[in-house]
Amino acid sequence: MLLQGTDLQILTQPLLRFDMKSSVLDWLGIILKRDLIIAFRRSSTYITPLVFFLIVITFFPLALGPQESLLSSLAPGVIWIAALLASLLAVESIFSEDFRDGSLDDFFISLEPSFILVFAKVMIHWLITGLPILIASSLAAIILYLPLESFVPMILSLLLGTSFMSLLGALGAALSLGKSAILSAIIVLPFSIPTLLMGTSVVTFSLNNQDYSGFLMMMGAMLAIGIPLLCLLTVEALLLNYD
Amino acid sequence: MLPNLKVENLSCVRSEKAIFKNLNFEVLPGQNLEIIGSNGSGKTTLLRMLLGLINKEEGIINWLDEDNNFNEYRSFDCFYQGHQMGIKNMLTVFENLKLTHNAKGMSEEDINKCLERVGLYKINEMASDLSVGQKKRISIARWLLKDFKIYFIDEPFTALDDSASDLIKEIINELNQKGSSFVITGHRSSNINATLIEI
Amino acid sequence: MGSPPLFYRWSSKIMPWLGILAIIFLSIGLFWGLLIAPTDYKQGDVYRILYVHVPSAILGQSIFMFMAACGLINVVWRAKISGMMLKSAAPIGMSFTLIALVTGSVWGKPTWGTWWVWDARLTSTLILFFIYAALIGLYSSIDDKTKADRAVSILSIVGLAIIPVIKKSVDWWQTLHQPSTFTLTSSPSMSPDMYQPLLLCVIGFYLIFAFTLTLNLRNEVIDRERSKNWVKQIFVN
Amino acid sequence: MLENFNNLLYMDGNGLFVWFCMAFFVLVVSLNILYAIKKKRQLIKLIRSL
Repeated sequence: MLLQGTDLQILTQPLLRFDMKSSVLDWLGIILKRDLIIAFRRSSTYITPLVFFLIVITFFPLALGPQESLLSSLAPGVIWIAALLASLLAVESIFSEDFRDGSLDDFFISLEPSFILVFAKVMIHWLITGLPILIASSLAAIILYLPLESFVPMILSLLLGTSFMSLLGALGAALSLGKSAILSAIIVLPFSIPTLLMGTSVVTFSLNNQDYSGFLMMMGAMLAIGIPLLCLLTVEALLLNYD
Repeated sequence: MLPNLKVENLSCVRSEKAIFKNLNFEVLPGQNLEIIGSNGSGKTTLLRMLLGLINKEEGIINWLDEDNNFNEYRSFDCFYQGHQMGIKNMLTVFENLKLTHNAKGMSEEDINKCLERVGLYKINEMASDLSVGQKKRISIARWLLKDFKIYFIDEPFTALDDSASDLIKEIINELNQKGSSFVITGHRSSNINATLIEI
Repeated sequence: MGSPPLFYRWSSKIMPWLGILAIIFLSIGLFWGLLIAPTDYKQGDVYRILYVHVPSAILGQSIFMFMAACGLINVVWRAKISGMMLKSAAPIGMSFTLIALVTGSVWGKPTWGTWWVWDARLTSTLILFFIYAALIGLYSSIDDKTKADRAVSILSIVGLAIIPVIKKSVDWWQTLHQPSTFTLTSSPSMSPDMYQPLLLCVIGFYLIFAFTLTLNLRNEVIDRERSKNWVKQIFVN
Repeated sequence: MLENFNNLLYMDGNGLFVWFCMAFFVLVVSLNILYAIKKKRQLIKLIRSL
């Protein structure tokens, strides 16, 4: 058979076990609970991306002058660039702590499909960085005089955008585990350009009240394709660090 | 009695240096296996290769599956504990055991029983301010959470005081009675009844 | 072709032919394009930059597709040779993308008076350049060669999946911001005697790529197999 | 056909740009090839000294 000689993680695990038994979802729940408890005990994990986001937002009025017309025309781009960079900031912490204290090995040793467990780590990263940024973005929109009726499209586009960034960031973190954090940024940024373009056009379209649903659907499609593809590749990238 | 794991002429070459050459061994239920070697002699690589974390170039690794024939893919869960014991410093002792997938569906006092067995009962502080010995005891308590056919433990006896190593030997014998076997690595034999393999 | 010594002997046979063919095609194509082809009625002679810009842009993308294909083979079947191909094709792809960028911006100066033009094709070539930089950056940051190959292959697969999305979103982005669509190389009514030299140039570019790739690949093979005795036999006696 | 030589160079005012692109292309390609040849020489020296 064509894939005879391969030993890809997804292919080597006996597929007959791939019936979504409760054990995988329970494990997913346990990982989410454990990491959320750890995250809330060390509150800096979800504060730093938030503060970084707000600082970058306040830089623009300081640098470009506080005129309302200028700021409200720049607002979509500024909010999106700040959200993108802030969610990239915390990418380093997705796998490094688990890899250091050895609990990452269980993902690959168990018979459960490990890319679902990697997806759990991505969800944790989104909950810790993506969600606070989403909440802070309404504050940022107020600061940058973004008209009120384009708040909802901004929140929707950021919801899809930050989750795609967490996925992409997880792959970047897996590839540059143990190396400098800037490497994972350099790897991930070129691939996040479509998300940035579509996210900003959602908000600009809603500014001059055109129909922006096309871009949202496109971002949703990218997320739908991204989750299986990127999680599988992240598993292979993580397995690289064990040699 | 069929072995759970059968390895035939497994060898591993890293940067032109043969780390180990055609190893052959079997792990029978209830029997232990000890892999002795100096530092950097590939003990951890061997364990990870058995468990599929590392891609094996040559050699055959066969696992016994439900209907008693040998299959390349492992069909039962195993326990692996590397050098870092997988202890989360920001969790308390109890949480370190409760929030693991092995402890699924276990009640409070089951977990406390495991902790008591390892001498950590009623210690409920954060794992970060425990001594290394106590952290080792938490990782030993994890062995008792669920019964596995094979436990792969990487150097359990290093940096351990006598009381803890006796405890480990006790637990190993206890679990051997129940039919599970241990594959342990170390620098020198720790005289538990196990077949020895030199690397 | 899989085993390195076989590849090395086979490639040393075809290298000279590849080089000669590349030079022939390139010189004919460029000579024809630059000197013989008629001057364009709108842009005058400056359109001749097209004979360097368009082939290098085409090459930049097709080399990336080639690298992604090698990456896929390397990830799925762990073929060493495809990892080496990936590594040796990366710098060539990056330099062709660089040529496309420089010639594109130089072309913009006389025709639109600005050095850089945010045209859809030029922008996606710029993004492609950054992706090449990411691949080469990742490769150089990992010491073990086979692991670096595998990491770069994984990234090239992501690149393969994202490139069409980038091209589509950049096109939308351009129509969104500059409705007056003046695409740089809209290959105006290319009369046949303008088009034929372009075809020759593209073939010449592919041959130059094949030549340089084999050159790099042979270095890579020797580098990875330097302790094997077939390498010693060739070079030491 | 460009009749005389200076017209070839001049190309109604834009000759510089066209020839610069040509030169840049030749430069980059030859840099690649020269780098590969230099690397090969280094490797051979290394193998011989091994």
